[in-house]
Amino acid sequence: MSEFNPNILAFCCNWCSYAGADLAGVNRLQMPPNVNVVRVMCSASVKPEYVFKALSQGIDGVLVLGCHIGDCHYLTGNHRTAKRIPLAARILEKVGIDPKRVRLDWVSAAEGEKFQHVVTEFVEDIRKLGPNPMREVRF
Amino acid sequence: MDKKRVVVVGGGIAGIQASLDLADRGYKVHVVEKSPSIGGHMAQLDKTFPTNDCSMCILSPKMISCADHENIILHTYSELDGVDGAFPVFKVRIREKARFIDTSRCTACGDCITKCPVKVPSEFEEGLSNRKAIYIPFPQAVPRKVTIDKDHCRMMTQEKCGVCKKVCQAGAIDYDQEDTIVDIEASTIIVANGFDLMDASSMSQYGLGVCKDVITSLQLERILSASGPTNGHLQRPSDGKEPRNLGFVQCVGSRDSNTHGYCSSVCCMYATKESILAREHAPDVDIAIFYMDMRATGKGFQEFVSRARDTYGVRYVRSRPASIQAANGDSGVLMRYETRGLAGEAKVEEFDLLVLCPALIPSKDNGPLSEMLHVDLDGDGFFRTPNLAHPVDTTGRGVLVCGFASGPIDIPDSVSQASAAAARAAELIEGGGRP
Amino acid sequence: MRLAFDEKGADYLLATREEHGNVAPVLLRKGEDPGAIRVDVPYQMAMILTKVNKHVKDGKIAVVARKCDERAIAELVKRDLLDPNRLALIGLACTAEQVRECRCTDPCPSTVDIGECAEPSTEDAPVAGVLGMSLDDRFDFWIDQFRKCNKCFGCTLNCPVCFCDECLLEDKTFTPEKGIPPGLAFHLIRTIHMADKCVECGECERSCPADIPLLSLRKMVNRDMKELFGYVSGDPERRSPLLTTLDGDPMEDDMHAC
Amino acid sequence: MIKIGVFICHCGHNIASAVDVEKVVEFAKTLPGVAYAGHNLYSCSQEGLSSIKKSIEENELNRVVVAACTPRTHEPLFRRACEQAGINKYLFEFVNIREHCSWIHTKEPEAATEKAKKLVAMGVAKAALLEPQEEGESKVIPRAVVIGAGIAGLAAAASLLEQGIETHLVEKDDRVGGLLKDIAIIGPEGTDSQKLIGTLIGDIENSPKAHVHLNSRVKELKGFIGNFEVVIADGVEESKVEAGAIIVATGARELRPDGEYGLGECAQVVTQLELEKMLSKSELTAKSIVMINCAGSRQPGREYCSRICCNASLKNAMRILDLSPDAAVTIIHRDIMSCGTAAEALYRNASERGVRFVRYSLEQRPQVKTGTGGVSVEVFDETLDEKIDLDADMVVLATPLVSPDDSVETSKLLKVPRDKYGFFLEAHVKLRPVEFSTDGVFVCGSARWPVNARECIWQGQAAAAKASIPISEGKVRIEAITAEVNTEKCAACGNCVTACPFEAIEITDCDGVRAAKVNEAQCKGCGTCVAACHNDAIQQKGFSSRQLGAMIDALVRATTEGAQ
Repeated sequence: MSEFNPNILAFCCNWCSYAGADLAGVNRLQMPPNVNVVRVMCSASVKPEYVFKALSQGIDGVLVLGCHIGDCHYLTGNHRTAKRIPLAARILEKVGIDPKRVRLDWVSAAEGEKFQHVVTEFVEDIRKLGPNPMREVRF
Repeated sequence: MDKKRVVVVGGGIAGIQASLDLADRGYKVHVVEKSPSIGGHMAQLDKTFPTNDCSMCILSPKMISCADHENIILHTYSELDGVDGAFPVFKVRIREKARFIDTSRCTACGDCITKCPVKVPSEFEEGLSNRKAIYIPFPQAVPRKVTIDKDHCRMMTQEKCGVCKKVCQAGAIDYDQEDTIVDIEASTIIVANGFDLMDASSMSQYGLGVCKDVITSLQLERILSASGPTNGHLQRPSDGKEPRNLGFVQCVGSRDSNTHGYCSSVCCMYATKESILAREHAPDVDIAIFYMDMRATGKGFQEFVSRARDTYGVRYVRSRPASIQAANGDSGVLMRYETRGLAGEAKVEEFDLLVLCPALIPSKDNGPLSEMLHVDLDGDGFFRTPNLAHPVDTTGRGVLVCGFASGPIDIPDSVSQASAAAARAAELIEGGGRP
Repeated sequence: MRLAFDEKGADYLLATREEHGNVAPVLLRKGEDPGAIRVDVPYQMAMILTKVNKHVKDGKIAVVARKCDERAIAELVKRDLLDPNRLALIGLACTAEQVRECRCTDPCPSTVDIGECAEPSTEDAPVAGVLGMSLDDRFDFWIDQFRKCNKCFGCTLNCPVCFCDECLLEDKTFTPEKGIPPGLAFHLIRTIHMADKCVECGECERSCPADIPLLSLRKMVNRDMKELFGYVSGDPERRSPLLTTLDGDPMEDDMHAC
Repeated sequence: MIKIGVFICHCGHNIASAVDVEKVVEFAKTLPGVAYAGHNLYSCSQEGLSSIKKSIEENELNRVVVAACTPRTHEPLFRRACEQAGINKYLFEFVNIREHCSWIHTKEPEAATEKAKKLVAMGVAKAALLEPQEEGESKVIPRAVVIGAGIAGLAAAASLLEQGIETHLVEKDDRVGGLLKDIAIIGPEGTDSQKLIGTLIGDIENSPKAHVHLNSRVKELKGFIGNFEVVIADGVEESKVEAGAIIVATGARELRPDGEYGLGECAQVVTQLELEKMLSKSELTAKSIVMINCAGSRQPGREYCSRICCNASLKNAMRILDLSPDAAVTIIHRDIMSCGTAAEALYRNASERGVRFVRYSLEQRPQVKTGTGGVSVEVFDETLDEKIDLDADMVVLATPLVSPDDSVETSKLLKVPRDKYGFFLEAHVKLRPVEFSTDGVFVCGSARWPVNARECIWQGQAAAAKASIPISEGKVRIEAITAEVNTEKCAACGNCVTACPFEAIEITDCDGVRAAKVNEAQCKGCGTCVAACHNDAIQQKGFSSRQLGAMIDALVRATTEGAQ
């Protein structure tokens, strides 16, 4: 059987992280092709429901990226993100899903390298965790 | 007359930016571009330093906005025929050269182009490939209309052929079309007619035109371009082979008191860019850049040079070549140069392909244009801007300049200078303009 | 009765009484015959109150409330869903047996009008059990539990702090799995919705025909809320940390007519 | 009936070199709702756009997906094309397969192609659920605020005022002029800087629409393009200014690398700015002067070239020779960065006037030896290929401009990004040099990157041009990405009210029905409320939970099918 290729969903805020991802592209920073980016206006608009939905349907990991605290284009939007996503991870842990399958991080518009680093590292972590157990579960 | 009307001479990136800013500001703008399409030299570039952003990708949207803008009137394939009056009322006469095409009918389907029997070296491709006598200069041209080059069209020169007229289903061909004269009144005129590339074949020591495998940087730019003559494959002219090594010669005709004393400002960086791209297209090619000072003064430029040196293994050699001649046989180039220092020695190195970075010189139109506008040129032939408080003001009130026409600058500086020209025009129109 | 109408000066009394052998909630007007009032069967008074509120637009209502009712009411008041000025609480202390059943750590109402406070329970075997499992076992455990779910919505319908008329778990946006059982997302989403308001009344677990240990899940997440944000649902003073900034500032919040 | 058109862009080789575009097209054809799928060499070319428009009409498409580069630069272009073809521009969805795919997976064409398929599937799934939107409009307050009264800020303010736009100029110092305050002559033309500053501030103060705030700082900044609310504090009192646009011209400062090359330890070692002060007070006594360029720049940790230092050295070398023709000036440098006509001429003249140029390398930096009497500089001359000693009675360090310490606060205040050296990061380095990606906020001068006076001035004017556009228009369109409430579903729990960072939501009571209500003008479209709502009663236009949910489903589907 071929090696496990994680299927990862990423939410990037329009103003910092998505721009950071673009910068990574412009600088041709190479990274594993497992991360699929969804553009949202602010990381705070990422409903924990999306995270749960994705993981319950077998997505191997979810990445939520926003502006650094204090730099949020919407003043304090990401303050909410900073609390919702960690809680979602704790809840996953309680039902036996490794919380490392969810990662919240901050990537600014100038941090192409950081985007590359976060993506590469996250893909590696998920590889180590193996496939999402939900892939095998049929309700 | 409507004083909120501006004439912009030149449809390169500077002219385009100035026009867009003015048009968004609510002024009517007439863009006078001598070639059949706007876009200027930037349209010829493959990528732009230091981000290697695809040049056409970022330029094309602006070209199209120009064409779409309700406040912008494009006069392509046109030139200034005469300017009378003075600020705040210039009487401007624009000559729209005959394309011998009814542009309202032409759909740019290209049937005429396929059928045209006459091949002409393509200006856009820097002579590396041919266009036809009836042509669209490049795929993303704006406006997308064909033009008949009357100096090469058989119908024009020998009164025979007429194939294009036969095949054109739109009935757009009109061999009898004449130039149209458009008279307008404008309050300010912005000169943005860019630069020409110095003809380096005039300097015999560089072997351009003698050795097949000596080319100009702008030719390499086309060779590297996906939509260029080699579809982006790095090939040398003599035998179409992928070169094993590649040399860049900086300051060809610039920083040279015998030709042009000034520094063209962009060559160090585009040579660095082209060497990175060449390596991406042909990973094994070995690259050396022969330079005097590595001028990397802009945002991200030094990092860009380090990247070329450290990641792409580009050799930076501080030296000016003594002589360049064809290597044995038809292909390749022999270059003699001295390494610096007392320990310096004379060296001979063979290159499969040698790229010259010639001086970027004032447009040959600057002479007549400056006379027409009653403004001065500086010693180097660029438009003079003596007043530091108003960097885009020429010596003539209401006549502004931006981009390379004011002296050697790169694209971001041309763009900001173009916006500055737009601001200055607005100042003159709204407030009379502080002297 | 006297307590409600004379001491607390209420116009209504919301309590539970026996009728034909069943214990059900009843709203008594002042002076009405109370009948066989019973307080031994736990009932979600907060939930009943929101329903009563829709019909009884004015007058003060006295409610027989356990500590969990009191905290649930606090959550609803914070959200402008109940008017504290129209409420009078008659504190009812749970019996030791009830406290044990709920593994209740905070059984004593702020004022005890009926009964005597039992000792809060100290150990919680079910929660300890789940937390003792390895991640994989825990996963298998919950999947087996959730497989039993027949999507009857008993847990939401009887929940005192579930205030939506229409639950998003009913449509397919987040829980596309067809039919029954509803799949994992259903339970995860319900869990996070409860995270900042569950008062651990245990009604969801009692109402669940499939005996899914929902109270344990709630309790574990409430511990997380306390660890992460030092927040305890039912605290009348603090707004949910999930809605506020890191320094805990909520935005302005007032009512306007349109 | 939904009829989606999918257009995949080659972008020359930019995408096609890594992504098998034809394969992606074939895949797109199999996706639900797709009525047409095709590809273009350059979708953004006039040819590409007209082919898109053509197939919209031919195939009666009512949704459009373009898979190309980034929406951050090209979305407006394709939206306009849709409008021209008669489709509401909010029925367009952009998929990024260049920056987010071909450019970052150049070596893995197969994986890149598979990923492109997933991204397209997600885009199509969202497109199917897109709804037409109407844009709101908001007025623009005809007033600008310029932060910083250095030469760039002065030029910006002067230009705005001459264009008839009321302008507030905020300067933290007690005098205007910024770095030029201490500089007498501006090279290479040799302009009198104090005269220049005088003219500009004179013009400004003569304008009835000018408000100059000295010793002042911007303390708070709220709002968005057209409607900023700026609190200006001058230590004594605070004033609130409403403005339509903001220009950042906070400049840079000269680095003073104390301890390096004996700076701060030895009186004879000074920086160029200190030399400028001496020259303007004509206090210079030194006869033999050695200038060290790139002191603190173009080295690990501060890799950049500060652009203006070489020319400062050249200019001052010439001025020294003007003042005392018998002086000996040596410039120790790594490269002389005299770009252009005037600067290069200055370089030429300097060598003709006998200024000595010695080239050193990063590996062998000059050593300043301080002894009794004078100082001496030991340097390895690259050209002579030997170590030489230069006696001097003054050593001048050409140090780089660095971003001012308070630029961190400025960037937090305005929510605009900075690069790794702390200079402000413009919207696009090539074609949007004086704009931020935040609408209505602009940047000019050395706050963005070290630039000379001439560049500062034209950049100031450029920023003024950009700021004048919305102000002269009088209105800006509000993108239709605001939140909307489904009052049927809304339980009036107030979660959204508490969560909203802009106090744009309130609970209203319309004849007994209590529900949340969004104030369109105040809503910035962040969607924070959306994530706070428990029963999906509040949604963000263009980012509804159904749309994003569909993207997740599509990703799952694309993967499981891909696996089989």
